[in-house]
Amino acid sequence: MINKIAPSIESAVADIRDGSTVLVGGFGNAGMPFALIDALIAQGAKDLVIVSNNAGNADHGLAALLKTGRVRKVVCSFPRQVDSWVFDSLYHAGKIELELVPQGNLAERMRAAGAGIGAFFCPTGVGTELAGDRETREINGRMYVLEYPIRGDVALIKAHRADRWGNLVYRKTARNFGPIMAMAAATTIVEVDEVVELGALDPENIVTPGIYVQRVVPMTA
Amino acid sequence: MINKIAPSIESAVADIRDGSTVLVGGFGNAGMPFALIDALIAQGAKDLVIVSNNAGNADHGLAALLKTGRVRKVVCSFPRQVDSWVFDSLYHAGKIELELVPQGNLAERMRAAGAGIGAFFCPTGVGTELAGDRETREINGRMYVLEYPIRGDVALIKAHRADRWGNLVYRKTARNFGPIMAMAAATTIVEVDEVVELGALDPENIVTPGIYVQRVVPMTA
Amino acid sequence: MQKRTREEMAARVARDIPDGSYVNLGIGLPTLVANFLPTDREIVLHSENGILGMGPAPVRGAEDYDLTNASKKPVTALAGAAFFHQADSFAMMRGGHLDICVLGAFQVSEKGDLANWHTGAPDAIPAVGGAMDLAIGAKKTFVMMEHLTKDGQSKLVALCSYPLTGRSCVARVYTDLAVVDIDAEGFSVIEVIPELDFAELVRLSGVALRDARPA
Amino acid sequence: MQKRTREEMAARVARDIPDGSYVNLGIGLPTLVANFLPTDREIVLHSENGILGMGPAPVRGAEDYDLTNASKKPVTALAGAAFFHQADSFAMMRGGHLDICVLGAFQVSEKGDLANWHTGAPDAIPAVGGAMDLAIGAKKTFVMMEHLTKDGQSKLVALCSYPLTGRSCVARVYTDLAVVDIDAEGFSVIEVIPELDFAELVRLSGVALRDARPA
Repeated sequence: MINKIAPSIESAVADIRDGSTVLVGGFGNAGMPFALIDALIAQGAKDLVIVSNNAGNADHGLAALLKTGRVRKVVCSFPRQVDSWVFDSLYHAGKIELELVPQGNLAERMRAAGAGIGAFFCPTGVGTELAGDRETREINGRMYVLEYPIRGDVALIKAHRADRWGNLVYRKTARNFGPIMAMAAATTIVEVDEVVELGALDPENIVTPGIYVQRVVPMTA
Repeated sequence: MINKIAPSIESAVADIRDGSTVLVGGFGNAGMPFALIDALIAQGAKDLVIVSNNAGNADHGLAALLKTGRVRKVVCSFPRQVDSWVFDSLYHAGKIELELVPQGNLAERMRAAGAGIGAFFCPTGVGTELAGDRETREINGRMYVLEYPIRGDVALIKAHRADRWGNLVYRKTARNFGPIMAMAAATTIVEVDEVVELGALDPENIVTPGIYVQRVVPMTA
Repeated sequence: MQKRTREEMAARVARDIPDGSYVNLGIGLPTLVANFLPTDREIVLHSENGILGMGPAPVRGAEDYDLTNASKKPVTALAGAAFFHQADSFAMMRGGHLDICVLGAFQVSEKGDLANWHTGAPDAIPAVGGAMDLAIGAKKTFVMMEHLTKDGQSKLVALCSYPLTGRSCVARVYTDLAVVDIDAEGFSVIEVIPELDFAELVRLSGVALRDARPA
Repeated sequence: MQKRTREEMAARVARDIPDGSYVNLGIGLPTLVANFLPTDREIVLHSENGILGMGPAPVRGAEDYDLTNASKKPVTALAGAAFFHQADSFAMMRGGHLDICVLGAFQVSEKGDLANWHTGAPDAIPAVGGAMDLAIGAKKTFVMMEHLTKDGQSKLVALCSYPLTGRSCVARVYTDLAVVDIDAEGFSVIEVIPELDFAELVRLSGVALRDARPA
């Protein structure tokens, strides 16, 4: 029988290893898996590479993880925010590495990892410093930059409802990076508002099929 | 006001020009836009390139269009079926060109067209004759073939329900190529079982947002 | 000389957005445009964090922090709205499906190059978000910005000195002094505010401008 | 010598599919495997036309032609099923998310090359469908085929003479005579049917085979 509901949040994150690349869902706080991040902080893995759209807000969630000093590098599109003081001070102190990636490239590169694409010619960033020294090519009169997949060892994401097969639906714009991070990571761990019976989610409306999900942690437990 | 509901099926297909590349939805008969194909036959455009998973079944739908002799070329993954006699005889008579594309490449190449990707390194078909003389590259120890987008001038697809903004939901596996063909075509024309009020489709469950749809033809009219 | 206010600039941009358009309004100044969209037009707003058919801010007390815009502020969803994930959202932008995006800018060059993401200051933390995707993705990219910096430098330039967001991507610039189209031959002024004559606009701008105002 | 029937082959394959696996059963012979999946295991079937959690054929009269499998035959959806479009469906396959796919074959080479889509006959209409995507996409690709062609040629070969479907992609072959693993050193036999001795299997196969049967 397939039962992806984790016995506890501690067990769900227990095997995350030092040096892992961890994809963390959310656009700001919407879709941020706060409980899983807290569990990762308690678990203690270090030397992490975090891939997320932002680099933490205020002192909770991703910001709290950064504050532990266990994050070596952040790959994100928009670190600088009014309340990103934790990241800002680590960055200015030279204590964290930043790889800045345009938001659409971040999304498409994770989708590519999930879909088995080896690399793709991308229209975004051509002629900008974020294209770095990457290969470029003109195709049909337009310039493109070659971009590579971003894979995660682990994805920590938040969804609204799940069943025991790991099928997921999200809530409004909190969906954001969840579905593509689930595709891109070897192990996807999801915190959900609610677990429902198998069959309760309409097969027409499932956003992330369970094949992409390894562990589900209900917040109602 | 946005109202994509076409006044008639004839008007919906009226501007399809000779020589167009037409993406036609469906996997066999599931998702096949029979009414739109009949309207295209009546409209008379010729010298067409058809992109579809199959090359027509029995004597109706895509097979009926092929029978008119107005299709110059078929781009598909699986032409040969027990009831594909129309295509078979045109092919053996040298009256139609075939470009055979693995099904996943067909899907991903249309998705790439819709998503602005210039080309992508694809794992499927490496070392086979369907890779032809395309560029190959080893990335992280794996070989890939470079594949290019497939764009349509027009897509003819079938969905289950639509609203006047062109938002679409599909029915079961009849969804198949609809959503990606809608992304890949300059003009997407959809036949639907039913038109519902704006707001009647749950925003969480819309599969094809209206931005990809130009004209909706209700079958209930 | 009465420069256009931010609201007047927003209203001027809004006037040029046709009925039925799919539009992304960038963070900052362009957000104001939403307040001035003509009520007799149905315009579908896209927000890159995953919604088409974005509505105005909710009434106080009705905020839902799972329904936010690109600035992470609560919004609403109109009838006809759709939610989608980030790869789908950026496919819409990068695939050329949006009719118009409106962006703020530090500088716009006569080739249509846009600089709006980074001042290049060595101690500044860079942040790009969806700016580079938006700049090159929409069918038309409009820029909305003050014509001059606080110390009087023109933001219309021959060549951007700030790091680029996108190359040859800006179609039109709306400033507090003028409306300027960009084509293969460079800047072409289609509108100047009253009380400002064309020669003075050229002097303030410090770049070559063609006078393309309707007679 | 009593060769394995098609049903016995299907049952043998089914035995090797673990509880909780995501599996695609190719058209033709592999379809039979579904009938022999152990009832105490929960195995999620993928069909490339856009469903995970595919169930058996519906009872007569309950056919829904919007719910079909890759062979375009009506099927059902289990509780827990999900529908998706073609790019999403093939992302699952090509992205390495399926645990196992089972395919038919014309030939399999000792390097694990697979030929199953085209005989190469000049008048044949070629058709490939999802075969090339499946062959290279799953974590493990199993082949299920008769060991010999109708005229007694071995389908295990040193080098495929038919056009390839995928290179170095087959992990294991189930035939009516044996079960054969493929690794860097070639074919390695892990099971032979009763009444057939290993030397005779080698003779029939006409290729190098290692005997890797448990003692």
